[in-house]
Amino acid sequence: MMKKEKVEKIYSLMLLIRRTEEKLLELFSRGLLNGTVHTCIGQEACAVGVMEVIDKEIDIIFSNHRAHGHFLAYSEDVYGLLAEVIGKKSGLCGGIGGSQHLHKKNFYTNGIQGGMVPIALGAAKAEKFKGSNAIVIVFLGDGTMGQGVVYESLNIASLWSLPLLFILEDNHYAQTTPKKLAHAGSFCQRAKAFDIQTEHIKVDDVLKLINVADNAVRYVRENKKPFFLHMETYRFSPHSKGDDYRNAEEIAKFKLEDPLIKLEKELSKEKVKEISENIDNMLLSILNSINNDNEMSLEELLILNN
Amino acid sequence: MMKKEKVEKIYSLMLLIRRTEEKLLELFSRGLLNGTVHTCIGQEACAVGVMEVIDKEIDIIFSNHRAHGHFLAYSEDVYGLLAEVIGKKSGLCGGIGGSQHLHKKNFYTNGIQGGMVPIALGAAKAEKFKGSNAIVIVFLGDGTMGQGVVYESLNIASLWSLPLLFILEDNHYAQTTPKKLAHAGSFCQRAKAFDIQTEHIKVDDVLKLINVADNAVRYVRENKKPFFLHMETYRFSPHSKGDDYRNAEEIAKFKLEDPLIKLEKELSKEKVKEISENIDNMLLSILNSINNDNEMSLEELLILNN
Amino acid sequence: MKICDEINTVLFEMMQNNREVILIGEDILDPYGGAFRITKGLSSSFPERVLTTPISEATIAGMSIGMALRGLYPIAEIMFGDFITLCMDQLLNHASKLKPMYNGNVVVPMIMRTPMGGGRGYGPTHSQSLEKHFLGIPFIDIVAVSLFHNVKRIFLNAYNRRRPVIIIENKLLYPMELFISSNDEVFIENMLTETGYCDVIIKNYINNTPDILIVTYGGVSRFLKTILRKMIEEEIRVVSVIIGQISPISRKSISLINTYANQCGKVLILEEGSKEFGWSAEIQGIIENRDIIINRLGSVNTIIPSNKKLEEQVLINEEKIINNILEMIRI
Amino acid sequence: MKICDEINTVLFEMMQNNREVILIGEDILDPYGGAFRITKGLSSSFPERVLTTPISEATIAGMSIGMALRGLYPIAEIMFGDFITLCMDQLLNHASKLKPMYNGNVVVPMIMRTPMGGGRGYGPTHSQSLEKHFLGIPFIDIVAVSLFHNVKRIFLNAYNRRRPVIIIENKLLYPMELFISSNDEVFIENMLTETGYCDVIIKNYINNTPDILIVTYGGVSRFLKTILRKMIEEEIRVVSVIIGQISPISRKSISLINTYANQCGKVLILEEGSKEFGWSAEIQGIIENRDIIINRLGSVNTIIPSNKKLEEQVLINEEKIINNILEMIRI
Ligand SMILES: Cc1ncc(C[n+]2csc(CCOP(=O)(O)OP(=O)(O)O)c2C)c(N)n1
Ligand SMILES: Cc1ncc(C[n+]2csc(CCOP(=O)(O)OP(=O)(O)O)c2C)c(N)n1
Ligand SMILES: [Mg+2]
Ligand SMILES: [Mg+2]
Repeated sequence: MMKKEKVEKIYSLMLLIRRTEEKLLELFSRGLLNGTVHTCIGQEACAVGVMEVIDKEIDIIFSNHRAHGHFLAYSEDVYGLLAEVIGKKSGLCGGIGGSQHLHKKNFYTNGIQGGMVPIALGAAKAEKFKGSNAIVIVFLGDGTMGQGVVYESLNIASLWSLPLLFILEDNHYAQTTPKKLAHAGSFCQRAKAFDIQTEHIKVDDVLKLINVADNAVRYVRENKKPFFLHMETYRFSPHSKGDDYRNAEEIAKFKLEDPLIKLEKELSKEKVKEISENIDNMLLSILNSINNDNEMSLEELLILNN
Repeated sequence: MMKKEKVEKIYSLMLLIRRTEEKLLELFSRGLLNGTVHTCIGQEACAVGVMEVIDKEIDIIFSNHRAHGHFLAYSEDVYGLLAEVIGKKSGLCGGIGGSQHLHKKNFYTNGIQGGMVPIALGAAKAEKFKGSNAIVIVFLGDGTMGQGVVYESLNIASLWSLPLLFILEDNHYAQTTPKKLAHAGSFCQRAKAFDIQTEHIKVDDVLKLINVADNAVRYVRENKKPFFLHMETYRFSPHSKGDDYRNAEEIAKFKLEDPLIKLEKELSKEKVKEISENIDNMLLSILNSINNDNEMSLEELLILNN
Repeated sequence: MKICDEINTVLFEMMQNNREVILIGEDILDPYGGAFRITKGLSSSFPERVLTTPISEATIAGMSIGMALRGLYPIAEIMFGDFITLCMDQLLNHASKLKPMYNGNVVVPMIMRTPMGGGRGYGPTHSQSLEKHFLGIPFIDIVAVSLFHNVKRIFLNAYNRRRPVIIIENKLLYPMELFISSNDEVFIENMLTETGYCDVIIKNYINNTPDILIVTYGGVSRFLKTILRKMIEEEIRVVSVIIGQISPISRKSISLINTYANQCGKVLILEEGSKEFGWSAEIQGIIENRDIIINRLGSVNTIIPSNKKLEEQVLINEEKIINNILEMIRI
Repeated sequence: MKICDEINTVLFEMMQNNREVILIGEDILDPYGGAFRITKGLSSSFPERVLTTPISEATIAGMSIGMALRGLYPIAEIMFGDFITLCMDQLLNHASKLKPMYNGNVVVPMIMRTPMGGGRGYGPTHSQSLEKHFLGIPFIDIVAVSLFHNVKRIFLNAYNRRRPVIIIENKLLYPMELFISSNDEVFIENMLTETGYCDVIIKNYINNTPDILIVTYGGVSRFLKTILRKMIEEEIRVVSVIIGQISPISRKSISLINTYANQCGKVLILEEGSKEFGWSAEIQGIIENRDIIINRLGSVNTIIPSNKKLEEQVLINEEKIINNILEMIRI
């Protein structure tokens, strides 16, 4: 792919994620959504950068509560995601899972911080056992580095040489808790102490990130060994909905480094407009269509009990 | 205290621990003990070295399943310990706890690997909050470094600057599992990654160990900060009773470095004989006396439910 | 006052009156004050005594035990009751065990409080009522906040018990107003148990014998006001006993339940979680008179879906309860 | 064959017949073969497929789930049932949830097996029967090995179920010989449930109606042979139903229990753990006929002490069961 096409593609995906989540927040504020959503507005580069370099046919992703971006970058299944969050039978999981509990193909999320890490480890063991060439990617937030199972898993991933890529998506906050109130020492050192190779990157340029992620993915695939990639990023949106007590200046400062805007500069105004309109139109038509979809019935739900 | 007196004292304590545990194993093989015992034969220096330098009036100890040595070095209460393991009402815990569940004054153990670590952390927080000068010591084995709560606790101990001394009593095995089948990387690095100071020592000379432990204890007390002390040691006895599959040569090799024998060389034959006879006599008379002690009744036990 | 404010207020009072009370949990500092804002204001008033932690539930439990052991009185918040699974080892193998296994020589006075329950569309891992899996652990009190309980007394009594207490707060109760004095439709009475907690009796009649006894606890109490009123229209006399200490069941609660059960001949036991191996099974077991008709109702024993309508159908609700009452009366 | 060898043998066969079966647990390699030697020989036969782990129970559970999700069939050993507390989050919020919350699009076929129970003097944290705290989790089978169950069939059926199964093994059963064919005092019959597990019926009489029904599961079965024989001397006809799948209770088990309950009029429900909020409460609840006299018996709801005599007094035992039977018969 030529550089320009690639930039267009990456930009489109990032914008798709942003617009989709903005739409979700809008639906939310209009009272049309149930439950909660955690958006990744500002962090799209992390999702897109990683998914760009994996092998989507075989690789396996474990994500968390803040998964919309990961999911869209993995599958581009906007319909399935929106229908799921809105609660329709046509959603990825029939509306049962909702925003935090997503699955399609090799993509899995759950709402318990850290809980998916040992599961990803088991998946990596399974792939290695089967002799497949797949690798497993697990996303975790800075806050989630508080959970003990993460360290149990770092240890075993290294001990057993498993093809597991840990991606620490460090947005400086866990809910309302800034990193410095939750963590001592260094994240990379924590992985290194288990003899795992690490890399740290500040996510302001998605193209740079793609390179770094690519190296990480290759390392894991070729060496059948874990790798720990620490991405420093920032979310512009609140943790879920109204729960934002961060300093406005801080947010503004980070917005100046928005990787989406940075990338936009590489494209023509017209192209940007075109992409943006396409996305908006697509979202509108998808939402219209979802509107007419059915919801699952209790009878259908209870079939699962068998 | 003069060097010679000190050596005598240290030696006596170490021998007391060894003889007591040998006695327990003997009772066991004669079918006179119920349950299980984990002896620390070969590791006595760790217990004695640490207890020698703490402030027994105020400091707080959390130990584990292999606690007889720690306990005797802490309290010298042979009667209470033996009566407990034998199951008498006169035991430390009335015979309820048995070998793995001991308590006296500021000394606590439990049989769940790693479970006491966050509890020790809470105790350290309490002491700091109260403004006391006490420090908390928590013993853990190499195998126990597999438990996630240990890392949760390392993080918080460092983050909150708590007076907690982690003592990793690394005897190279967890039950039958050698370290290399259970751990990647380095133990000290794991603590350092949380910004905790560490030190590693091979335990062959108890006097050297005392110095190192003394520095660690002072550091924690003076700085109100955690410290991680990695002691490499070896147990000559099986994990609990008959479950020993280690290489006989390996055991023999380590026995050559037995810190107890090493220390013995600093004492006269007569002195050693005297100390040894005193201990044996004491153990005999204690066991005789315990023989006549009562066991707790169900009624007494159930009073605890109120 | 709203129940969330009641809890907030009693926490404030406990901290003010007892210097050893410490709050610990995730995101509990001001200005946020916890995911359900229960600790709002407290870290401003007592900055040294409100400890926000990393996301480390097992260690929150463990640290609380350690602080309790060494003379403090920790009150831990687990952000969602669904995460109490991560505390199980600390609660069951440590908090409950230290006192008895050390022959009574230590105490572990502490509270762990946590919001349970669904109805907010949070989906499978943020909507459960998991208390049933902790019932029957000896040496731990499990207590539930209800619409009719004096919240303050629950907390103060827990404090006086000098042992680990788990307080279950149904999250749907938080925005509701406590309802503790009778009006002209619902008559409320408190019964003190031997452990110092209260059971609450509410009736929709004054004299006369009741037709049916409802036994429940916690969040299910939110339905009772309406149900009792509707049953007046149906001329069904309902007495409801809302248990405070749900495990272990106190002797007083047992005799209270039996007394009314004997009067009514019909007992409906309700719980927020699924009834399979739940609280209601044990309650059924303590009813002595074999001539009594007993029914149990809880939420459907399945996943709690995110979809709003489906979630409503899975959870226990007013309609299901009323249908159950009417069916039982018609037998 | 001893029960420990039965389990060992079926594990061997499963591994031999199914390349995707993986064992995982602590200290399970040869020559040790696990703390109770259940996996002895297996790592020698299948070195790549027996995974000894660090002391990381939560991750043992989580890894098993991940392997199951990706096409393997893990059989995890938790060394002592007391440590299953550390797996609760993985079992309840992950293993049980993935299939239903993903709308049935994945399966999590796996076994977690663990020894429960006391009687060996191991003290408070190594002697418990904690299964009661896991009963009623939807989407997980909980099954118990007994003296009378075809152990092999339990494991093979678990395998066929393509879902998470927890197998409870009372450690006192390990050295005992399986007892699965009738002799001239005890008559044994198997009843298949709709989920493919078996309940076992044992009787101390041939014709005639029974006087009392005993319902139990797992380790308590070790007392039954002797008790049934002793009851012959007392001329008491006892039928005992030993449930295989203890949660969720199958429809067939329910009707089996009810059938015999109706014949006897008296039912004694026994469990190894304490009965408070235990298995027996739910069993009591499923008995429909209100004229039936029901008793429940378990271990005393307190700490399990190390002292041998005290431990015996706390745990359920033959004498307590017999006294209970005699009392019930005399009513
Ligand atoms: C075990 C567990 N504890 C607490 C929570 C509540 N919770 C949801 S998101 C969150 C913060 C997560 O922070 P981080 O890992 O940094 O991810 P981010 O939200 O920043 O993407 C918390 C505490 C949870 N879901 N699971
Ligand atoms: C949570 C938990 N898992 C497993 C065990 C069983 N167990 C008891 S001791 C032991 C080995 C501990 O090894 P280590 O920490 O190195 O201490 P050591 O026995 O060598 O002193 C194990 C696995 C336990 N007691 N608790
Ligand atoms: Mg974060
Ligand atoms: Mg060791």
